[in-house]
Amino acid sequence: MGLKDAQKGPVMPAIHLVKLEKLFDWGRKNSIWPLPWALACCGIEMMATYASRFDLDRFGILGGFPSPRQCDAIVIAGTVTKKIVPVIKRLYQQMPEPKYIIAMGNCANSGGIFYYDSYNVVKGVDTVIPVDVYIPGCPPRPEALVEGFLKLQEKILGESAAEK
Amino acid sequence: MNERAICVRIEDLKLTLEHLHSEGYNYFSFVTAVDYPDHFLLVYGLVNTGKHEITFIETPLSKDKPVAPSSTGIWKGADWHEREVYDLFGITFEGHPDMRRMFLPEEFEGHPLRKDFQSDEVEKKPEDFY
Amino acid sequence: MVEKQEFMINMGPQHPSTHGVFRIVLELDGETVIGAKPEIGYLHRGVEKISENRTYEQVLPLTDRLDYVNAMGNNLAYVMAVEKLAGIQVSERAQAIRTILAELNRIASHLISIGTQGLEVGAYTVFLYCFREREIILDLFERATGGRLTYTYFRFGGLFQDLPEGWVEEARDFCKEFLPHVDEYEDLLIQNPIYKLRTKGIGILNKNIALNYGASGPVLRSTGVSWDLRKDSPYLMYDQVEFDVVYTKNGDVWDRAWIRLEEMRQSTRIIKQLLDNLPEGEVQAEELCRYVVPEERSSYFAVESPRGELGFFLVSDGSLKPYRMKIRSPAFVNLSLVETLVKGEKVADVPLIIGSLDPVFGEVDR
Amino acid sequence: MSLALEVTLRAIIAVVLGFSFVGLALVVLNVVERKLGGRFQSRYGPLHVGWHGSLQTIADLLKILQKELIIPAGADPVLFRLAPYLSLVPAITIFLAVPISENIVALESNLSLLIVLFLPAVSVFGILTAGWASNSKYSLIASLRSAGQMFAYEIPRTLSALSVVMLAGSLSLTEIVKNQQSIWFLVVQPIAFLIFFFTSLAEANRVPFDLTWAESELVSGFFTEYTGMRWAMFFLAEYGALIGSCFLTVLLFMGGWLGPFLPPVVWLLIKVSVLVLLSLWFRWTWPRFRIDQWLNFSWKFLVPLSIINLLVTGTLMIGLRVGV
Repeated sequence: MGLKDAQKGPVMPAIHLVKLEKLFDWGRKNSIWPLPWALACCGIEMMATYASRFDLDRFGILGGFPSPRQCDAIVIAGTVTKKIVPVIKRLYQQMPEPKYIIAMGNCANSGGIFYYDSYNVVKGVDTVIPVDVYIPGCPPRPEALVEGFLKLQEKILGESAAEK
Repeated sequence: MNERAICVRIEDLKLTLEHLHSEGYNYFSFVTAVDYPDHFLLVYGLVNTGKHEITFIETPLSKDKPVAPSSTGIWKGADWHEREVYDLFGITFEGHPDMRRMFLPEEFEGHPLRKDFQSDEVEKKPEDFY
Repeated sequence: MVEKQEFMINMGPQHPSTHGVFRIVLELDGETVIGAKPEIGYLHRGVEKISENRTYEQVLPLTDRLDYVNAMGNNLAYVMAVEKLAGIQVSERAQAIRTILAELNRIASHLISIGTQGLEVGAYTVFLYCFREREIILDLFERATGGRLTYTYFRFGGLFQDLPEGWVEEARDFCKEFLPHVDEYEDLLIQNPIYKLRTKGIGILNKNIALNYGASGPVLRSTGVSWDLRKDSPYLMYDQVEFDVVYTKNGDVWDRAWIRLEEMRQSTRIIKQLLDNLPEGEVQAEELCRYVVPEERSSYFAVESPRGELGFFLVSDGSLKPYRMKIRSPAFVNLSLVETLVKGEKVADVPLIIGSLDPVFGEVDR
Repeated sequence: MSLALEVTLRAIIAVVLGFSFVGLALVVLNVVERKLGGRFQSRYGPLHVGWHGSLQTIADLLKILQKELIIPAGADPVLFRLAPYLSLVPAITIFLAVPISENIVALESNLSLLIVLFLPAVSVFGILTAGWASNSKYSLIASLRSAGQMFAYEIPRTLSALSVVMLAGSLSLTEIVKNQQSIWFLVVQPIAFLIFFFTSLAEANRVPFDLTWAESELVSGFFTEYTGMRWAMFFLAEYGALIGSCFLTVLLFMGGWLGPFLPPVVWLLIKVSVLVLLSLWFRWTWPRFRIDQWLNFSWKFLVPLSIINLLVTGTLMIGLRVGV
């Protein structure tokens, strides 16, 4: 609230505030720590993306913090079933703001290959929690996950912390 | 590996299993069920590792009273398999120490692998998909 | 007077080392586990039900997503089960290529298993080294099949297409370069004194219990039982190549890790032999047909996946679709041992024991 | 200027300097650790934030500053807030007594070794408090582990430091360093050095003794429930403890600031960096101990060994004196 209102005030301080805000946005953009949580097949590709060849650490994306309290994002990598929905909701609530969700793979986007005829698969994780970036593919290649993270960085730069 | 299949009545199931176990069928491979229009068919897969032999035991089960004797007393491995069959088919195993659902939450209604399983949340695949 | 009280702790479904979505409620006395209650089903997608509404060929992509670490092996088990059910012949070249790919995938799967074992004791580097070599295998797969993780490469009666040009040489290079890396993992992790201290004598499984539970794969072989379907019920080209069944006597976590390590060497040996005598000819025995309509019967076929006996029990009613498909999953059976194994161990050993059973939850929950 | 005022001023300056030093060291060390770790693991590590990822930690800190501070339901709010300070303050305060060169030290005392040895032990109370206040079972187990292992490393650590004190005949760090003019105590006391360095790793909760935040079983150990800056303070405290321990090891065993040509402070920093890098190397190579194995190892091996070392040192000293 404070930052947003201040922007409407006199011109000079607003510029400084915007600059400071840009700096903070830059910080958030370059330090996304996702929760390392492999649900299904996409989880293996996610692990491969952290590993040597693709190395998400290059972008400051660090997957070494297993507690949701220290994380900024969840990569929902895999099929979401009805039994896991309460857990996802709870993890989302445990994460401190600002937080982001990446839906990785067709299952997390829509149910994918298990859309028809399955009695236990949720048709997209966005029916449960808000999703920021969708990555299609079954499973997506590591390059696609990197692209997803870059898209998330763009999104973070485009919004301000006060609005989030 | 040699294969053979034996069909037994439900009354003789327990005796047959015990007999096979004493014959050297030390390895429990699986137990599952098939939902036919008029009956269930329980299928056991048992392996004799010494003789390299696998035996399938098929037992028809009436739909009115889907109850079978548990084989957890003979092979410990039957525990989870029987819970799975109970979860997906609704066949109860008598003498099982912990007859709960295996995969689905307890509040789930119905047994999904039965052919007559209906649920509003299941979206049927369109026929022109083939 | 101090009152003693047991202490329940809940591990999972979101926990760094449960290998996916697995929950185990531990009852603790201090740091010693006195009781455990595993709970699975967080990834239950109902594959067996879905497959009843798909044609035989359409089920194939679903099997990839069961054991996603070993998708090739799952394809293989399913394809061979259908071939057995419908009596389809497979050309010799296709069989050899299938064997090579299945063994390559066994290596890839064991690499993940050993890497995560390192992760569980805090050795992050081994994990990354294992993934580094796995990428080379995935490149080989990608050249041949077009997919990195899910392949759907096998078809009833053969393969989707022949291997691309130069693939055999690349695979040979891989075999040559890979063996020194196996020694590297052995030095860095398996023979590390701290790792030995952590894993020797932990999670001891005895032979009779293992058989009684129906455990298979490295879990069974670690107890001194030499049971490997590749030797004991040969399929594909396994009766024409030389390899040893690796087994040990102690049945602890270290033994299981060592068996996986040694099996990677054996798999490389198999691949080398097959690459040297790859039969010529077509990869599809007959004209590839889109629909398979087996007779009204049932059949069971099992292969030795990296986790153990992976079987498909298929019932046909003479229509386009399987009437019933049961997946005999090795990870499901091996995981049922966890309750027995963790009792009496320390809480720090629980992730190690779960990891040594090498569960993949796509396959456990199906 | 009265003595009290001078001491207070010195202390304030030292704490501020110490804090900035640890903060700066954290920024550098974290990037170095990640870059180096990347190289060990045949990958790049941070690359795109700043020049070759050099601004990575600054971005991380800016982000952590913005994170929401959550106090979980069921946690003890007062203790939960207090714990990070309890952990951080002692880890920084030790720099009060650490001499940087012969004349530069904030708090000259002839007992400075005692301060530096035992102040970090207070950090354990921070960990204990955090584990208790979080109302999480993982945190509780971690803090109990921390309490259990504290004595396991403090006793051999102190005993091995004592053998140096016997040789130097003083508890003042400045005096100890001066005594190493002719030969480093590392050469005279190799066993004591090894024990001291490894138990220092345990005190800083570094691999292979990172039992209090063993992520494979305890999620994140005692800071599982902490978010944002509170969590960062634990992080800072751990880096502070690591750097502090390395400083102390250098002063006790590696001749402190002594060295030819270069200014003393540079020598000290070089030696400390070597030890810090060594600990990073361990981190990327070794697996972790189990708590009971580590306790057994400590009580059954390290403690007797350090006692024997002490006895042998004493006997030899007496023998030499009598002989001379």
